[in-house]
Amino acid sequence: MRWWLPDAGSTFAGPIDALFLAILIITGIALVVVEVGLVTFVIKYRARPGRKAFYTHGSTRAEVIWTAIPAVTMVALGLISNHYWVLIKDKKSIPPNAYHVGVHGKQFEWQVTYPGPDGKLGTSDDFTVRNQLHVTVNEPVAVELSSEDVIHSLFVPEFRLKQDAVPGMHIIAWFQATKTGEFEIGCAELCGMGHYKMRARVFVHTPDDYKAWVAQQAAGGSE
Amino acid sequence: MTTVAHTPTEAHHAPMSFWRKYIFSTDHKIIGIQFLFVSLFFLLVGGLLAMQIRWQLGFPGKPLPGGGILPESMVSGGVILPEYYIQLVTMHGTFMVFFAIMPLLVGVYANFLIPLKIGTHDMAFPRINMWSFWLALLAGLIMLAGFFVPDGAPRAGWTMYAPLSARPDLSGATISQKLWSISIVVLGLSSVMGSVNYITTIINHRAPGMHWFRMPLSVWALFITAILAVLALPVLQGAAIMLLFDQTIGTHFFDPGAGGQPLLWQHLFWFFGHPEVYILILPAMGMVSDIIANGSRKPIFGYHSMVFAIIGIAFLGWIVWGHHMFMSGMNPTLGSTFMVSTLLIAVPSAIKVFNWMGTMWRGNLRFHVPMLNAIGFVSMFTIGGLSGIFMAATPVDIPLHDTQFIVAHLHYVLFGGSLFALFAAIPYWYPKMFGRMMSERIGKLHFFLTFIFYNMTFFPMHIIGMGGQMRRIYDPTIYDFLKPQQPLNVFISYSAFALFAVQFLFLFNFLWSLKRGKKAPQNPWEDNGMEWSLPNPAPHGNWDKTPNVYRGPYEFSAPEAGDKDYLPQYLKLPTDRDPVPAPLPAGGH
Amino acid sequence: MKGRIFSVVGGMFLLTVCSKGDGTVQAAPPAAQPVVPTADVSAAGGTITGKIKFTGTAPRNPAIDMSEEAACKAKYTTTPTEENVVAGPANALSNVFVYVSAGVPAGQTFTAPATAVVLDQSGCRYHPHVFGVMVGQNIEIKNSDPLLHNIKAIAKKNRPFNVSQPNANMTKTVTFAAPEVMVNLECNVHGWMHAYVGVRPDPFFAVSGPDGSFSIKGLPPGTYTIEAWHEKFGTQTATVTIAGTETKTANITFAAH
Amino acid sequence: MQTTTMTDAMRPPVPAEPGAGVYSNKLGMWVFLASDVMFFTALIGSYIVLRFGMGSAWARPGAVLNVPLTGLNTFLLICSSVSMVKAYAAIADGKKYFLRKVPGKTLQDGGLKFWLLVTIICGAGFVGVQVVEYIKLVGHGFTPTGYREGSLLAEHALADPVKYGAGVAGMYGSTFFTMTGFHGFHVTCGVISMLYLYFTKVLPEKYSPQDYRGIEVIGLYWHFVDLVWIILFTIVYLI
Repeated sequence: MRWWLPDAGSTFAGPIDALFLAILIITGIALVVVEVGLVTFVIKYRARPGRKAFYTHGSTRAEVIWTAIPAVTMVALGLISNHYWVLIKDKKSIPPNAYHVGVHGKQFEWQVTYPGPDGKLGTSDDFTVRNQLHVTVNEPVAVELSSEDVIHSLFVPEFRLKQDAVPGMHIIAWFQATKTGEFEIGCAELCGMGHYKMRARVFVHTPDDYKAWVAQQAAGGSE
Repeated sequence: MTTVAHTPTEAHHAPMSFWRKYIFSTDHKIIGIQFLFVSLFFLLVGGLLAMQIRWQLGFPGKPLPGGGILPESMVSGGVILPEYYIQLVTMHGTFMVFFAIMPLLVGVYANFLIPLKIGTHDMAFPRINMWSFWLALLAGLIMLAGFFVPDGAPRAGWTMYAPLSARPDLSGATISQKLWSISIVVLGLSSVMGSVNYITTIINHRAPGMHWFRMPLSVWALFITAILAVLALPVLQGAAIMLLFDQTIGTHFFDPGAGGQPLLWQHLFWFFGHPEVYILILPAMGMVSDIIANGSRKPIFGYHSMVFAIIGIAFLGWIVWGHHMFMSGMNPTLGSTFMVSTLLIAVPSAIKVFNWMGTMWRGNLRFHVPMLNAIGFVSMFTIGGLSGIFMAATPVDIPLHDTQFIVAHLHYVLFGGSLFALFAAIPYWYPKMFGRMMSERIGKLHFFLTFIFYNMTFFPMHIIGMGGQMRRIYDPTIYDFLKPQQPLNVFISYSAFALFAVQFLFLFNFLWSLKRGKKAPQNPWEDNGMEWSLPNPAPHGNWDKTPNVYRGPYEFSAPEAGDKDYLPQYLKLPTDRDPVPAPLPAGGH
Repeated sequence: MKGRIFSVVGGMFLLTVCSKGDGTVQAAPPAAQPVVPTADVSAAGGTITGKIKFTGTAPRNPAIDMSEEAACKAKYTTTPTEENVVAGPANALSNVFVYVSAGVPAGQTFTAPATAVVLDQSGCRYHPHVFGVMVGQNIEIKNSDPLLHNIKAIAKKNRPFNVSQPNANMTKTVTFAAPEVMVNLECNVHGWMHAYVGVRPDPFFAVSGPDGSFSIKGLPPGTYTIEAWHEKFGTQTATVTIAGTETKTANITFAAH
Repeated sequence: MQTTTMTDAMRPPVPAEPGAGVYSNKLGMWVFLASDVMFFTALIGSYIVLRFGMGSAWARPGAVLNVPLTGLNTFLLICSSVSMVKAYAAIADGKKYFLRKVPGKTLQDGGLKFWLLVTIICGAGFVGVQVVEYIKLVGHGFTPTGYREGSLLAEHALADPVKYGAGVAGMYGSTFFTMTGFHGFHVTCGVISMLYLYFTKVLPEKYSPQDYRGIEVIGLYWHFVDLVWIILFTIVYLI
């Protein structure tokens, strides 16, 4: 049973999880204040014979307080969030040394195109593998997303990576895996009856393993 | 230009036939009641669909009990098929949003309450009002027809993201996708007709003395809602028309193959869709405000700031639509802007929650069923509002977007919010509608069971969403990372079945009380609203003579009230002077 | 600490249900192509038989990486391949759909046989890979894999359909209403899965077997054009004249590009 | 001022708070027009986004569409707006009129009857020209899905792809027919409403300088439709 976010598998997980925790604490405090307040009032001010409610139309000071506190909190939260948002999603934040792979969504599979031995996409030594994204650990990877038919969304929970693949658009998402292993890819945007079955896998290799895998693929497949 | 003679209202018409009185009625109260029955029916339909969704998520691959009656195109050997599953999620969302919650809040209570609460005889345009109902019913029936055409219901989610929705070869549904578009165009027409009525009535038909800031918050909320609807629905209509053309005559507005833009649909849809979210919650907030003041026997805390919070939410609601599209490939800089505006919505929402608490503070709380549900609303809406902050903060939205976390969030707002408000509003104004009271005992039982099962159903969805379970997936168990939390899915499903079962208590209470409920006294809740100056149920035309309004709506426990703890708006104290009606506008200028 | 935060929820958590439990499907690797039950025709009449061959070297069938579907992979002892060109001994070509494209008197109608053609999805491949049916004849689509297959029919003259079978042993019966050579069937979940069905108004069609041979029976006397269709090599035609109940041979040779 | 007997629907039938300062029908029309503004905003906004999101340029103005004819049509619609103002003025202040005096009739009645008829004819004429335009365009091969294969325009587009926006003809057709079509639908609705008023209210002389709300409300709608057309004409035909 899992009660938290999935295990961290990329460099994004650190700030995102920390921000998640921070918001959980802030909202948790607000929730406790409201719910405890409600329960207290329900018990304390329940109708009893001979009591009469306190006749008041409100208090400007109270209004100012509970306008200002959420406003300040939200603006602060917005500023912090934006800092990480820009680092993760902004086009300028994609590391220049990132290794580019193409991911093409299609009802209902992910076609992953690798740059081949020359390290460049769009050349003749590219090769395409179905439903398998192989990357190197600790190396930034830029995923060039496209779609054949409808909107898909590339989702790797462990990497905190999610980006829609929109037909007619060329969108780049990047990540840097921090541990080797095999992770699952899902589709997070309803794309038809096989939406749930757009399951693919990411394989995070050590640099040597990755080279070996590329060499094997270039030699003609996975036999 | 002095006073104008009171023209006779329709109060003394000759008795009408059953058809004129209950079917083709132009009486705003009857239209409200018509909306109530129709939208409760669609609420039940939506609930039935939800149960099938929960069955599949809890027990994937197991035959649905009673699934044998469904055609083979939907189930195979009783097992829900993936293509039927996506029809279920699509139609559950569509029915609940467009044909259950929206008409329940706006269709029922804007129609029923506005003239009663502002002290007028009917809507400004009663016949347009009647058309608004019939068009809404027509739209609902067109939508429902989707289940009975070849290929079954629409399959692209209630948000109908193009190009999946636009191309039958990709979605697999040909006719019903078009029916969806047509139905939405008709519904938009109905909504605009209704809203023009509400806005005009509130601006021009308030009884003498009903100043803007003497209007109950329910009327304020319905007024602002109508403004949102009148401006938002046409945008959806325009989008739906373009979608319909894509589906039928071969245009390519949303199909990238010929230069169309899939994101254009999302922008148009959510430009409508976010105001729509507030259409679905503002009336609930307004009615809950009325009920909480009544139950607390205290004036609403910070009436003016409540009004400005409603206006603030409505205004901000127009500039946040992009927060539905953080992962869509939209320019990330736009994402930053939308994040800030979205986070700011927390401010007026917080003002409202704290003001409700302020109203209860030092009150003399009466726990009648409406009040219980209203308190339930406040506590559940708070969770829904707070969970929204997670997704408003863009980086945190990345793992949570389009997972069960958002499903939990929106159900906390729409079920915990809007539906609890309706469970408060329906029994509260039931005596005004039918002249009888709903059973308090069943009502309380229903509230407590609903509250428990509701939280058992929707709270764990947050955790499942954090674990990464995507929305609208047919079978989570094929994913290794989701398998560990499948027991929680099973738990949610059992809770959901219980939650659904409990709603039959409400249905029973509602229907049984129509004939067998206790006869209602004239002012059963000892409330201040104008509607309680009338007998229950109120006659056609409401008042014989337009009433005067002497004070604001929340004068509970006012010192002038003497030994009573309420002071109705219509009650003339010796110190009160009659308000002077405004001069009438001339025939032209 | 994660556990602590949600311990409240954990307390609520009472019910667990084990919802797993599909036995592994045993089915042996499909070695021989099941013979397609051709239309039921009277023994009377002539017969056209022949062998389908090809010249040149057959292209290699790409290997299928089934690692994502363990249940399918387990049905094979060697790496499964696609079935684009299935060659037999001496360049015999199987999976060729042979039918009479001209010569059957217009206006003559044939009733479709009552027996259904079974299309089995097993080991993430279609069995048979190529087959023919008559207009109105039932096709029983069966899923022998414990996982989702969808069957999308890409047809021009017939109403396209797209149905799915998420569980093992689900069946679905479909028919085609108009003659069409060929209707493509594909599974979008497993991009390598393709099947081709020839829909004919008469029973005069056959699919070449592993040795490349085919046989069309029950033809009344007349001159016929037969057409052979192969998914990679295109079509070839031959003309055959039948008199009486004789058996004529028509060998067809494709060229591998 | 002399008391006038007001019809039931003429004014808020009951005393009320100061509202918008106008009678409800007019207010309702304003609200409806606000709603209609949003409808056209959705269509026009989509047009702008789609057009400028295209890789290549639209067909040059005038290459496909008959600008002079539509310019004339625009003029017709503007004339109808002017005549609508005249009709309104004729009934509202009773000073402006056109027709000669008819014994026993007020001048205003004649003015209203005449000018509203002019408006109806201009409006119907506009729709008629639009229908003719559509038929001609489709005949040349301009359809909502682009240039029909083998048509005159398709040939032109092959010969001069830049002038005819060959690559983007589909979207050009889609947006053109959707926007102008829905505008035409609005004009048609307006003409039908005016005809209805003409036969039920204007000819039976139900309006007076004290009550001419139907004319004012339909006038608002008519001017709005006219305004939308001027925007559409500019962005669809001229740019």
